[in-house]
Amino acid sequence: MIPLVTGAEVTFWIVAPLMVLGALGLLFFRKAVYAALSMAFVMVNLAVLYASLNAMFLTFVQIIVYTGAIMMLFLFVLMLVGVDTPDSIVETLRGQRWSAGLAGLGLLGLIVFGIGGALAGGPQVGLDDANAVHGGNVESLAALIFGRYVFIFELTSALLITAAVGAMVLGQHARVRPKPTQREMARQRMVDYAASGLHPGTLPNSGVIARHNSIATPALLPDGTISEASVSPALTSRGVILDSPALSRATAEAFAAIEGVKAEEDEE
Amino acid sequence: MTTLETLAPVAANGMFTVAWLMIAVPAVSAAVLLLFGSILDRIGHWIAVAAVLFSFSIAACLFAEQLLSAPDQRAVGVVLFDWITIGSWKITAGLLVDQLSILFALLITGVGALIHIYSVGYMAHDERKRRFFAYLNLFIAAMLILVLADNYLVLFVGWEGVGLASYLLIGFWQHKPSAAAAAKKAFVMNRVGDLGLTMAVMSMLALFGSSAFVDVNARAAGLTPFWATTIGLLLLLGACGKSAQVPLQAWLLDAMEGPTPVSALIHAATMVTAGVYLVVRSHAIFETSSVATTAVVIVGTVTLLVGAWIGTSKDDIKKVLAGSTMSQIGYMMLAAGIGPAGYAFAIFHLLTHGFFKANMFLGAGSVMHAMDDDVNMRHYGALARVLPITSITFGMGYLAIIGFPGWAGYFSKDAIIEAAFEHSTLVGVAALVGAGVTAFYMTRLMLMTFFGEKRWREGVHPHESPKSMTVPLIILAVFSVGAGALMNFWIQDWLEPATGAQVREVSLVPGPIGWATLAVVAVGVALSWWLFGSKPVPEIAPVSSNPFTVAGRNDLFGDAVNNTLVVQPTMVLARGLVANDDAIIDVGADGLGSMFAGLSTQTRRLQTGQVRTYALTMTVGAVLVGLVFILSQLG
Amino acid sequence: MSPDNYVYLAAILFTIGTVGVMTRRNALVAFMSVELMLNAANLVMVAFALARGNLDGQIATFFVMVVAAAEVVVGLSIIITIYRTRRSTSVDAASLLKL
Amino acid sequence: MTFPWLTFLGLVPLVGAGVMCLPIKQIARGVAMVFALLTVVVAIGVTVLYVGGTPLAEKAPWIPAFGAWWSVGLDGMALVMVLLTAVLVPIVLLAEWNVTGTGRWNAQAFFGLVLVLESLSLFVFMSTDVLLFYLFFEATLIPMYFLIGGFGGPRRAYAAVKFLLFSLAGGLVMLASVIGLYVWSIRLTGTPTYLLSELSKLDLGTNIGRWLMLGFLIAFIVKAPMVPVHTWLPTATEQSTPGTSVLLVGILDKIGTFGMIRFCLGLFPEASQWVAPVMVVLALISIIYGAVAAIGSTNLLRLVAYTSISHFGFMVLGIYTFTSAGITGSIFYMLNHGFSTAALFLVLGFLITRRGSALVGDYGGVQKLAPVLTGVFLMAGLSGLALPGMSSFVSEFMVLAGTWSRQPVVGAIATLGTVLAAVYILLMFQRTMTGPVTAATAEHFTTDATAREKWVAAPLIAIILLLGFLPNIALGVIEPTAQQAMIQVKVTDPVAPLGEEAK
Repeated sequence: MIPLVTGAEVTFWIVAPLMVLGALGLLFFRKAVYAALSMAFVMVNLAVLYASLNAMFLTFVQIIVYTGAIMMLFLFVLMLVGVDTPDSIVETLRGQRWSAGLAGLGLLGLIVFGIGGALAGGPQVGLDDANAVHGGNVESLAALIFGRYVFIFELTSALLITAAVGAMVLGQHARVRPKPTQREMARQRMVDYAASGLHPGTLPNSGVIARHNSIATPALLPDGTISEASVSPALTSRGVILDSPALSRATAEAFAAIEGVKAEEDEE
Repeated sequence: MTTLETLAPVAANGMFTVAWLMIAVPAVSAAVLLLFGSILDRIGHWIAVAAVLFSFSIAACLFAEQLLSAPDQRAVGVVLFDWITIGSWKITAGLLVDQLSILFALLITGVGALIHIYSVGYMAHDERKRRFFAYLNLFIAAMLILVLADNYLVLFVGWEGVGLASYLLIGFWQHKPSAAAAAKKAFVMNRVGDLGLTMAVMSMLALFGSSAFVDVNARAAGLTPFWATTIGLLLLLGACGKSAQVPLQAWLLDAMEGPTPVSALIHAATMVTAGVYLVVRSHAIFETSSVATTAVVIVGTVTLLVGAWIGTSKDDIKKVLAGSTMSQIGYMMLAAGIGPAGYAFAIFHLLTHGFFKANMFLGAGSVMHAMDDDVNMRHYGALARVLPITSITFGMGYLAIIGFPGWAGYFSKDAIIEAAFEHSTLVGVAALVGAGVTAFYMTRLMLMTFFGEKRWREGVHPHESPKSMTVPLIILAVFSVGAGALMNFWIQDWLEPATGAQVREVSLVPGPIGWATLAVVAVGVALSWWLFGSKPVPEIAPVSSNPFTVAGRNDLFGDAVNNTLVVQPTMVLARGLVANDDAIIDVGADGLGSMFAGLSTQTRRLQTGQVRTYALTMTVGAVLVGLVFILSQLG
Repeated sequence: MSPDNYVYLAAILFTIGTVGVMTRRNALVAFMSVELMLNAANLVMVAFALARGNLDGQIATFFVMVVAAAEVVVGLSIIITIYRTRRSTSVDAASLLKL
Repeated sequence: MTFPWLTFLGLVPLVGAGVMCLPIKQIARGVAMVFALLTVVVAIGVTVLYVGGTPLAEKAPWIPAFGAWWSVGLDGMALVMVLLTAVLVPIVLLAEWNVTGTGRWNAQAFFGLVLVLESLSLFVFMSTDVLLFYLFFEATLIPMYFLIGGFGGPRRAYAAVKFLLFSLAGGLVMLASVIGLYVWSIRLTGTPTYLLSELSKLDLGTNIGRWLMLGFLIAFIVKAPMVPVHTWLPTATEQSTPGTSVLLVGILDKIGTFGMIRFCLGLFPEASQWVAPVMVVLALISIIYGAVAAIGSTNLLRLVAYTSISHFGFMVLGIYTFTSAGITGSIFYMLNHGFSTAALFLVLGFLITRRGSALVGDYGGVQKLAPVLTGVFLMAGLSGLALPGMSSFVSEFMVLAGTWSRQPVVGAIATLGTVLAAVYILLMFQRTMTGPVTAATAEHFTTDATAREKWVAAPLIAIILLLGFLPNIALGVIEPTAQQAMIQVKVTDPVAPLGEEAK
């Protein structure tokens, strides 16, 4: 007898490894953006699983709310706070990694052998009857949400409003001291200059003129070295600035060429 | 041992129902004087005098009524109110006006009234005069409670009350540190005596279920020898404290820091004799224990010698008299200890002593008044001429105390000496010697004060005291002369129902012991004349290496003994305990606290602030909890 | 098909989420790990809804999603606030919960 | 249902405390005084009802799962303690009329806290449910902690914490016993109960009874301070204001001896007899230790605290010698000690306010400049040394006589305490009040007692004298409680051996 293989099973065995891989990506990608993307991947796969589990409504909610809204919010915040340094490989807390792994394994064992073992078996009923009552999955869910769970549903609305208000309050940037006027800022600059020789003028522009049109191109100082102040520190920290020796080499070559011509002219 | 038929007191009627006014009026007067403040500054002392006179008149009326009634109707019980009712113990506040207590009441109010009047003159210039009279009234009230109480617990109220009054009056001049210290010393040593009385009363309650005199007297015969002796000794301890008997004698000499009328009233005539009253009142108990009576005799004998000894070597006129008081009370104790044969004489001597000693103290006060409050006899001399009334009245007292035939002391003291010889030759000889020594030091006092040459300090101009002082002196002098003869044939019969005393033959003609006493007294007087009358008295006490003199001047080292044995160890212990609290218990408690604080500091390190560590801890915790659940399911 | 496999898968995802919370220093990633744990729980509920023929599991999942949405909004606001004051999203930097 | 008088009585001061939270700084003290006096009136009303025989007990379910009831009631002992509390509070308020503190610790806060404390104390004494009692027992610590910690000397924070920790340590041990009672009431009867009336019927068995009793007893020993767990008291009184000390020593500490009679004797008679020899020895140690340490104290407030330790020794002695005189005397002692210590502490407060120091050495010759204060001080002191005529004499004598009738040797040792009492009181009086007027005294004692101070002292001294001469007023109320305790412990008074046959 060939065991009956259902569509759901096939889906599971395809999707499950992908989900685990995605989740592991969350663990191991050093850059937050990659982690977020792999997370989004996991969620989409989860939506697929929902679909195979006869939860059509949740499938779409998963894609729209989770993948579409929540994960995008994550990415958005990621951009806001700067996609700065990736996590360094060095763990600062001694023994945190292996003990976390150990604890994770313990937890896994506990769930699998404890809870999983206890739940295994039991009848396989299927949702057909339940869905049929109101003529479909969405209708049946609606009947429950607006029927038996309406009170909780209303409460969640309150929760969402509270969350929205809370986010606004937190996002509000309360100014603790009055905004400095231009005069004050100018004076402060002079004071800083007098004190520590800080350059009082505007920062130099980036070197977008000659060969590249990216703001990641640092400006060159007259001696051929690059000016650190000419590019955004965010770019610097992200490591996307163009290779400065390469830039300065071109200049050096240009100078050398000029020098060479001059020398030839002198010889002549 | 005679088993006593103690008569139950008859119920009060007529005048006796207001006997409580005798106590209440001075008490209220004292309260009024204290509470109403300076409004009464000008007339306060007359209120006090009036109150005491009122009490005296009531006492006199009661006495008259007793005299007129049949002998078995003379003891009257006055029930006032239920004081403490608890379980089977019912302690009633009641008065017992019987033959014994009425004599005391008369003495207290009579001598008290005289001394009040005397004080009006003596304290005329003291700015706190009103308070002084309030305290005196308080004393009168408390002393009357003491002698009129019909049970031991109420007696104890008066007992401590007079202690308080004594405390307040000894320390009346509180600005003098010595007076304050003396007052405290008196109170504390009295408390030691009170310890005995308290325990005696508690024993009575435990054994008899009552502390009333009637019940105690009726049931004392049933006591086991152990308890009879114990209660007797405890009562004796109480008596020793109050009457300044050895070994609790040390406070009386210091008590002379008080104003002189106080010394006269409290520390000579009335309060200090309360111990004798207690012993006589408790005769039923003492008669069941020969050990206790023997102890009383020993205490009395020792004290009469010690007091006399101290009297011989003091230069302070009041301290000589104080030593004399101790000595005379020793006689009374001795008499009380002898048993039924001596009770009446103890009381007899108590009364006569009350008169002549009060007389002499007041006379000493008059002398001090004249000498600008100088008490050193070496600064006196030849005062007889400038203080005629004082010197004559003092002389009457002097003759009375040395037992000059016909004078009061002659009757009472000789009777005691005779009774002592009947009891035991040794005690009799001691009493006889005491009489000689008494004559010696009293003669010395007379010679140094009133005769010889002037040794006055610069700027002292002696003058006779005002009328308010001399009149009481004269009255007391009269009693010093006549009281003995007046009561000699009467008092034994009178007291017989109350104390069960055996009536002895008394006569005016001295027996062999009487003659011997007179001879000893004469020797004492002559010796004193030879030492102090025939040659000038040095103005500064000569340094003496005579151990008798040194010991006498230092009160036989009583203070030193108390200090070494009691005061110093207590103070050391006190400091030790306070240090113990600070150094051991508190350090222990604080150490326990710091231990936990240290433990907390260590535990606090777990709180790293690292969210990820917390997460790890949570996870491990969750796993552990889950494991426990699973394992418990398996088990 | 029995829910066993789904439970095992959810367990793996949940554990990975837990380990992520414990090991990742970037607050955002740690937060995503929390979301992963939530999703793992959701998966179990949906799987059991099918197995038991009861829609309540799906309803619960729905509510979890709503709550997660609210939580994310607030959580991210907090992360932004922290970033604004400390110029960092590292959870190690915000170790102020100690004396 | 009849009017719940007892609950009402307890709530009156609590309402007052609530009013104290309002911003009424100007009239706060007056309002607090009105509430305190109102409590006195209600307490007197309750007394009248009690004496008249009206049943006052109230009972309403509180936590049925634990068998806990809101159950309040009065017996003689509770009644006198309630009266003591009600009377002392307005006197303390009057004495502390000018109390000052820093910041939020102003007079209004002080008065409010005192009223809270009064309410809680009243409920402690009235509770007839063990859990309810425990709740209020611990709750009293809170206002007292703030009263000590908020108002007083420089080391008041240390004193407050010390007080709190000692009391809490005792209280926690008691909690274990309270829980134990719950468990055993279920085991023995099937339903949990915390009602005293029902718990006293339980037969707990020897071992369990002893362990549970010890839990209660330890808490009460700490509370009543007995040597060696007494050191929190001198520290607390030294650092807190005299008014606080009065409430602490006069009322709160009485819960210790109160609890011994009501809970240790009432619930665990067998165990109480078992522990009696130890308690008697501890009491003797406390009597002597407290008295001797008082002699050695150089700080007036510490001195009075030590005298109280000695007095608490007497109370415990009276309880654990099991005679009706002893127990009655002990309860009466609680009442008298409240008044007499209050007088002593408050007069000391007046002195310290003037002199600015509590050290014995800083005084001297005060009587010359402030004779009225001196007089009041002397009266209070004499009450402290149990002079006959003062109420404390009656109680002390009854305790001693009761002890003597059972154990004469113990009685004799305890009587030594009376001599030491004379020493510490008179030594203190001598050193502070008498002697020549020192320069410092002359500088600080410019006024004698003010009218307010006289009004503080007058009622206290009047009560002390009244109860000294007519103690039967109180004894009649108290004695049934003592007899009840005797019956519960199953002992009878020793019969006077010569009492019956001679009649």
